Amino acid sequence: AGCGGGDKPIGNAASSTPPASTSTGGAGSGAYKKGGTVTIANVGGQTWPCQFNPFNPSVNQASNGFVYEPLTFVNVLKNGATTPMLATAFTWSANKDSITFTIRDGVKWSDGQPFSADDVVYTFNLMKQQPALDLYSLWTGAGLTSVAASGNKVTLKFKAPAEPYFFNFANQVMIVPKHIWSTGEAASKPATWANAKPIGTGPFTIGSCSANNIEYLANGNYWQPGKPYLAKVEYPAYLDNNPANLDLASGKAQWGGQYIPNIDKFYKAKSPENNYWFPPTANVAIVPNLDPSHKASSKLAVRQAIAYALDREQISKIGESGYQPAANQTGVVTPTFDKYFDKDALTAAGYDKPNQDKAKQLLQSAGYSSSNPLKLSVITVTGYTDWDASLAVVKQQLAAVGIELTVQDLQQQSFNQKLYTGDFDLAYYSQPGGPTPYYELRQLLYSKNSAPIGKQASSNYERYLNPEVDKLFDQYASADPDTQVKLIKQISGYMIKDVPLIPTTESVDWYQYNTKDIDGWPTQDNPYAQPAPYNIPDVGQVLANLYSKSAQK
Amino acid sequence: MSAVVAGASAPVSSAARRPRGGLLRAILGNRKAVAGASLLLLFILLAAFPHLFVPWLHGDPRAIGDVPLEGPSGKHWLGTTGLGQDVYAELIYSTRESLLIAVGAGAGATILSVLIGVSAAYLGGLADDGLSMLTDIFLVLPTFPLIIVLATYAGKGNLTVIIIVLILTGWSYGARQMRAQAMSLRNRDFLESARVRGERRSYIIVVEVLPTMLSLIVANFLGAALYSVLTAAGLQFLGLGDPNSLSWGTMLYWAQNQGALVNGLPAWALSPGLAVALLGVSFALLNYAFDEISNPALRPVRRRRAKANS
Amino acid sequence: MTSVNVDQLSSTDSDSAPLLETKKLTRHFRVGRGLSRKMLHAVDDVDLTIGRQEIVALAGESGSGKSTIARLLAGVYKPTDGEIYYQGQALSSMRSRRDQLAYRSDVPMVFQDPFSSLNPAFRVSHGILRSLKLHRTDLTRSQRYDEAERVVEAVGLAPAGEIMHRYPYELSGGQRQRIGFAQALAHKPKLILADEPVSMLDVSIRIGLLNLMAELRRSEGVSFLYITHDIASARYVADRLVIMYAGHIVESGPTESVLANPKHPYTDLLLGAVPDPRAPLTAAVEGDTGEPPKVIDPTPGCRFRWRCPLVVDECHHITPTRRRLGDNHDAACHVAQPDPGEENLAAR
Amino acid sequence: MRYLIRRLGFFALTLWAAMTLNFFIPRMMPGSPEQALRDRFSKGGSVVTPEQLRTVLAEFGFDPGKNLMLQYVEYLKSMVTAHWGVSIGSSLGVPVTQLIGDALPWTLGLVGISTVLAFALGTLIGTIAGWRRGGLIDGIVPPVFIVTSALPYFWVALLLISLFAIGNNPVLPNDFNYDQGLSPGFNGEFIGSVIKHGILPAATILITAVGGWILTMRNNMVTTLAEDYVRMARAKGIPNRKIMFGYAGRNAFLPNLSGFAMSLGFVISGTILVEYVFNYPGLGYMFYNATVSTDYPLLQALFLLVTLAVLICVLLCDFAVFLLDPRARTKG
Amino acid sequence: MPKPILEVRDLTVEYDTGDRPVVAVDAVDLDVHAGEFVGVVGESGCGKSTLLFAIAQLLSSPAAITGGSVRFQGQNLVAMSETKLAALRWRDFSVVMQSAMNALNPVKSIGGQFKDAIMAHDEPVTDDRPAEVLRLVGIDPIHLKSYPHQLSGGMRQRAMIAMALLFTPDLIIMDEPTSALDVVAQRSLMVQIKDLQQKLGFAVVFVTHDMSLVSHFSDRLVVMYAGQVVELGATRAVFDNPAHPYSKGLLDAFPSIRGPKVPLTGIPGSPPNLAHPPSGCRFHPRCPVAFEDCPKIEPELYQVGSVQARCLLHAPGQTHAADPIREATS
Ligand SMILES: Nc1ncnc2c1ncn2[C@@H]1O[C@H](COP(=O)(O)OP(=O)(O)OP(=O)(O)O)[C@@H](O)[C@H]1O
Ligand SMILES: Nc1ncnc2c1ncn2[C@@H]1O[C@H](COP(=O)(O)OP(=O)(O)OP(=O)(O)O)[C@@H](O)[C@H]1O
Ligand SMILES: [Mg+2]
Ligand SMILES: [Mg+2]
Ligand code: NI
Repeated sequence: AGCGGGDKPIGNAASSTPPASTSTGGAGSGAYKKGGTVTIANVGGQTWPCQFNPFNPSVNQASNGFVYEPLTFVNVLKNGATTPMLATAFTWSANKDSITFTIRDGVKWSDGQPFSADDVVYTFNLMKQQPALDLYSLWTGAGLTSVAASGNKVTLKFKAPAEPYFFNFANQVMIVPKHIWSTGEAASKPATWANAKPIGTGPFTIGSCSANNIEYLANGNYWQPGKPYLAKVEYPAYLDNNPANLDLASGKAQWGGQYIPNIDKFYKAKSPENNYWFPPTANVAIVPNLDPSHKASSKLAVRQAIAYALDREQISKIGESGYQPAANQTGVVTPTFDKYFDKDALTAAGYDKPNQDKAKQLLQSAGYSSSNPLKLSVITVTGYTDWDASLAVVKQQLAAVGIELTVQDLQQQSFNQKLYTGDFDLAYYSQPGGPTPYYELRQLLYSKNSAPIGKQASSNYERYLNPEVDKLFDQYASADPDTQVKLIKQISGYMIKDVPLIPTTESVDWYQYNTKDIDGWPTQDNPYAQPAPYNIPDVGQVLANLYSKSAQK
Repeated sequence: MSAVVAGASAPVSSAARRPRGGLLRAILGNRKAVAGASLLLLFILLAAFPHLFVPWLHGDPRAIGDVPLEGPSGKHWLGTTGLGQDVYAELIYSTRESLLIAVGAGAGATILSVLIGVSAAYLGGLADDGLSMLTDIFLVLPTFPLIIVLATYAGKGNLTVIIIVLILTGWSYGARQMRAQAMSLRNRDFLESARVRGERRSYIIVVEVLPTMLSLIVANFLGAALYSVLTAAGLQFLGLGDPNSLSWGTMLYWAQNQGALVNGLPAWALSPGLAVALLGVSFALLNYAFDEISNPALRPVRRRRAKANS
Repeated sequence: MTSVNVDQLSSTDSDSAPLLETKKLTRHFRVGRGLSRKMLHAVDDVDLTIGRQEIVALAGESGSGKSTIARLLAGVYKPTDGEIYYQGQALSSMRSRRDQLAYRSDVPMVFQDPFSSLNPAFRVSHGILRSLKLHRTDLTRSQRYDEAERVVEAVGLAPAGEIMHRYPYELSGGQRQRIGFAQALAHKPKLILADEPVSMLDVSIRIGLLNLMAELRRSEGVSFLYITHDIASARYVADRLVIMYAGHIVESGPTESVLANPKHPYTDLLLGAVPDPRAPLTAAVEGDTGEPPKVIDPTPGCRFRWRCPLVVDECHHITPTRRRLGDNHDAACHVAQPDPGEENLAAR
Repeated sequence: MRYLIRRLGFFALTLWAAMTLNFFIPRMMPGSPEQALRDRFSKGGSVVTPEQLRTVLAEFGFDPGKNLMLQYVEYLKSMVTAHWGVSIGSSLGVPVTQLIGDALPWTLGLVGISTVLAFALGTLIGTIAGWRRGGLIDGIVPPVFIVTSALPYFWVALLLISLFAIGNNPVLPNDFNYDQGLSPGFNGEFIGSVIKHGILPAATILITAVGGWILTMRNNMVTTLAEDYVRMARAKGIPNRKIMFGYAGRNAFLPNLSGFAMSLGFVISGTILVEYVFNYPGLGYMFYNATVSTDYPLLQALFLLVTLAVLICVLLCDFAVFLLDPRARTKG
Repeated sequence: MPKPILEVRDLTVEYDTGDRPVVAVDAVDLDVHAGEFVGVVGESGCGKSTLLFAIAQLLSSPAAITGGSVRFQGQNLVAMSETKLAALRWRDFSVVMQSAMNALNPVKSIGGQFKDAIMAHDEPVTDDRPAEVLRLVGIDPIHLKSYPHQLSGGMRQRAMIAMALLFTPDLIIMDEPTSALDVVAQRSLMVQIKDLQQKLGFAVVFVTHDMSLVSHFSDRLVVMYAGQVVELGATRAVFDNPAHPYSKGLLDAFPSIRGPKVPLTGIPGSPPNLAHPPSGCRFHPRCPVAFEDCPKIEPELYQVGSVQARCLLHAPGQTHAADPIREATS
């Protein structure tokens, strides 16, 4: 564990010190001299539009965390440990339907104006007035009823216990300055406003922006003393992986969020200062269609057979070159969420290692044989080549037990269409997770997230409908941390029993970093934030802590 | 497509001088034609009997091996892919699809060109105006994006779909040429002569007109086939084909995505492209050879003794 | 139709009717593109008669409409106006495919340009065999072939079997021209429309073909419309000579009579220009550049008036019509003098 | 003159028809802007309802519920008045004009210049090869370029990258249009950088495109050289150079010119791949991106642009032929 | 007699056809004197155009001069460099081509084509020289601005001739300049050429296959058959008393519009294939008076009275027959 950030579960009073800066520990705030530049190589697949509206998810990757900051930072890699940002502390009401933030004093917007609780209230109310801005459906889905300030306290009131939404409203909502957003185009059309010169509280401001490159400059007014250490951040617009990978390998760019094939040879071997770390955060799974209209995939025995037939280690090793670790049938991502992982249940069910005989046996029981082979097709997205590779392995493994798998590569749009409306046998798919397994599992398994075949489901695409599981999710919102762990384990049990999903590998944050000149990176030993440059708002944490070695001389 | 459909500029009368009985001899007498035809023949053999060229694989070029991303070696002549598959085997097995695309799309586009071009010229009047405009519209429509749109629309990957898409986007150039040539034929006396002889209109179009245009049709087919090979490879390279299919474009797509080049595996990254290029070369060679056969003026000349004229 | 039709007047009885007759045959072409309404008068008001077993030579300046007449007769062009009668029956009334085939069988055409009138994609036998197939349905396949060989030999191409197997590009212009001729001969026609059938032949071969025409007329009773620039050759074979100028027939009569006693000044000019090694050079045409007139939207008046040495006032306003000026010999000229015995006929 | 009016009429009619297709074709693609948006939103972890998606899109000027015919009419109006709207794809909210404005100069600079260069160079070499028929150049150049004209664009690009841009000491950059650290301006460093970054992609286009022009020009030249007027020019004692360019070359060039215009569409298509491989931020890549993200406004504008470019080029070449060839002038 | 301005000796031209070369001009000798009008006749394909182009050094591959010399004003053109030739061309000898439609550059105005010729030579000609020569051939100088396709066939031919007169050369080579024209136009043009020649005094080599055309205009006549000169002499002499059976045949195959109508016979057979010419006398397969030596011995040009003829009948010491015609009918 690092310093400062704390390993406390969500909900406890947060410490008031800002997150630590180095992996070596020891060095406190202001320990580093300023200067230096980091170049990010992360494929956005488009040129920069030079718009920095934090409410526009198509462009906010370049501003959130860099320029805008949330109230509290929630660290996914540390079981949701919180770090106070614009709020120094928060307190839940007893039944967790109301939360009060204490707003930090002495923070200034990058244009010099003081930051206050008014800005926070304005931000949340703006989202209420303009539903287009309410990206996390706080006012509609989460049941937010009011946001009010009194002094430096801001209270959010909800209709029902709302702890699961803390990650969204505290960590993902970026606070914008009222004095800018309440006038002109920003006020009249906040959703479409370009916001070319964003004013924020974050560690950096926009220096210059072109279609090719964004150059960030250190924010002189930043509230964390001494930070940021770096003077500049360069963020070129990479359209495709290959050039980005080349630039990372050559050291031209120091911070990557890339899938690099053969990374040890291509990247790591190029320089001892080239490092990578791929922390897993969610599952990649085969999503079977559970609707009875899909005869084979809705059969439990078939799903079980697949789950037994898969050699996940091999999928990980060959399909993902070992970068994505093998997943397990509980749906809990390890080692990130080890706390919630029920290894015994897994072993008891025999899912801890592949079992082809069992698979064959199950298939037979379901009425399939070599004369009546099981034919299935799986849809996947074109361009996700590692998935294609994994599926090639899956295909070979399933063939060994007598299942003929056809892989259908679909263009993203077609894939979504089929996935959302349930027009598939099997789909290969992954969703972003959250600070605990609850977030991912709830999206995947909660029946409210489903929809009848033909209608768009919001995230429960396999159409898993189990009132008992729903009940477990409902209990989670107001449960205490220990109960929460128990609840997750119970849900894992249903994963094993019903096999509503068949996790294969764990999706990871792609992250490469070069320590030749820049240091202060998050590492496995000091996972103070999700480390990939596309993780927002985590990117802000990292940026505030990076420093240039050469500038220290 | 590199803009060139050879024969585009060959004088119309060139069609008139095509030897028929001696076609084979003419091809054998032309160095370009011989080179092009032998290359094509090789590809046809590869496409028809790939297993003969990789006997040790027992017909499964896709078998996942255990030494991924390896350079060329005695065991894997061109190295292995990210899944440890043998690049050489994939290369050989991919011939079939590329050849099918070339021939299928080439033939389809040519048929469409002939149909539309000749009808426009022969029907004249409003029908001509309409068909010519249709041709022009397809000519100015941005081809590649259109292909992307069509390919995504039609449920990509499917070979037939790619072929249809290539036909749809590839016919217009040829139709323009066909129309021009058919126009110039329209009032040629041998057609009048056939009419005076008492032939029916349909007979004249099918029996008298089409064979006359054969040389242009062949040139057009070869040009369209070349275009199809290149465009299909491009599509697949962009990931708009079926990544699980065995074709050169798909191989390139994988090579690119698994960083073959940056990982120092140029054999993997370049050999499928080379195969595309060679197939293209065979079509281009045949195309230019046909030009020469039908228009003897274009044949290369042997160097003459000193004082000829220059 | 006034007095001017010289040959035996038309009768509706098909036996006594001339083989082929045209009345006021007219053909205009639109020139210029788009909305242009300009008309080129290629053939205007032509009355032409071809009798049985008759060789009619049609001569005249390049562009005067000779080929157009032949194409009208062959049905390649539709007349703008006027009518063609074949054995007394109007061509426009022949609608059924059978009638048309019958007419096409009787009246084939030899095209002027041998380079474009043979299909380059087929062996030269193609056209001959097709003709036989269409018009000599009684023949078997091998008979057709023998027949084709016969006609190819008849036009002086030997060895016929080998020549027939060639492609047009393997033949010289003269050889192609003869193939065209053979094609017309193939199915025993009644009238051959021969559009400059010997223009590309060397003098020596030309004579052979002319002799063949005479022979065919004699033995098989074939009539010819023989279009030519070579007046000497017309004299050699033709019974009657018709001279055209700018879309009009300006003179017509028995060949010898026209040559010996040309009535129209254009005929005079034309004859004077014919080179003849046996005759001394006549200096008749000094100053005439030989430029053909453009017949686009013509105004009334003689079309030769700008070049005519004898032009009178009348020529500028009134289009002359054909008048009988001698024995079966007539001309369209205001100033031409009739033969002594014909004055009464010429008077109007 | 009538000829010109006819051409203009054709121009307008074809443009309209092409624009109509350009409107309907993207809308026939699978998926919809809403779905694409939802997909992008959910990647950021947001959970939004379909109504919300629609509101967002409506905010950006796209109403998915609107009647298609109405949309079409509006589309035509907006295309003509150059109100191209804002992107609703991956650059959500960015004015299309800005997106295109950023990319267009680079595409024009790279693709435009190298295409025209390929054409000019090909024509020149073809002229010389045709003139010296049977000579050394003619013996080598056409066969070589038959091969290069059959090479796939992207393959040449990959080859060039592997030869010049990767390895231990790369000679030339493999991506972008200029060095990231530089800010655009008229200074030596920037321009030098632009040129350096342009060499490989331009070379790719040149290598693959020049061959076709060489070969057609050579063949036209050979046919033209057999014309009597060329012999006549020699008989007149006109110097060879002048005959080569002024007589034979000029006349052989005319059919090539219209071929060039006609093939422009193909050229533009091919460059998508070049831009893709070289990470060159031009229109080609944007096109690709707009297509896969169902970005109607951007797609429409790009379609319009390319259609217009090709049409105008066809028109210009027609006019050029019109000016250069007196025969065409009187035909009309 | 003064020295001829053009002396062609032993000129041989071959077409390279891949297998056997076609000898289109076979050891031709020819002299042309200043101010002389020499007609070259022969059936189509016998090598007339090739001969002309060989004289003017205008052959292009696959044709090439493989032997002999062309001396013009004493200089051998065959050995001359292209630059030196270029200077000589048009100034001292010019060429009028078979078809003016093709010989005029379709995309240049007539005036422009005049200007090109003027610019290529440093001849001191005035600016209105083109107008002057155009007027000379009866064309309004207004047509300097016209393009070839705007002129009629006759006018184009005239324009070509005008162009050839630009520098008043000593020799004009004409290749069937009238074959595309109407008889009337042809006649008028010929008269004009003859006129100009007499006025300006240049020599003309005039090619045609129309015997009758040269009969009135040429001073001397060359009859060619299968690449060879078969008869050579003063025009009148040849016409009055042809010495070669081929010339005789040509004249006999000629219907006339005057005089009595006589039955005519052509020359049977067809022109030889130059890639495989007949052995011995090339005319023997078609010759009505051929005898056993003809297929074996290649005749030379023998002097027969005032003319020369390539026929074994006239070989010195030949006793075979005295009267060819009688021989044919016996
Ligand atoms: N299809 C056509 N369209 C337009 N004009 C035509 C057409 N056919 C012929 N003409 C014109 O009609 C006139 C007569 O042409 P025609 O071919 O009948 O002349 P001709 O006497 O046969 O000439 P020639 O002796 O050169 O063959 C010419 O001015 C020609 O340009
Ligand atoms: N490119 C060529 N290749 C082979 N043979 C050729 C070629 N060009 C011409 N010939 C042959 O050379 C011979 C002479 O041709 P040339 O053009 O000189 O004849 P010509 O007497 O001018 O005929 P015409 O009167 O038809 O113009 C012909 O037999 C012809 O077949
Ligand atoms: Mg005619
Ligand atoms: Mg000639
Ligand atoms: Ni003899």
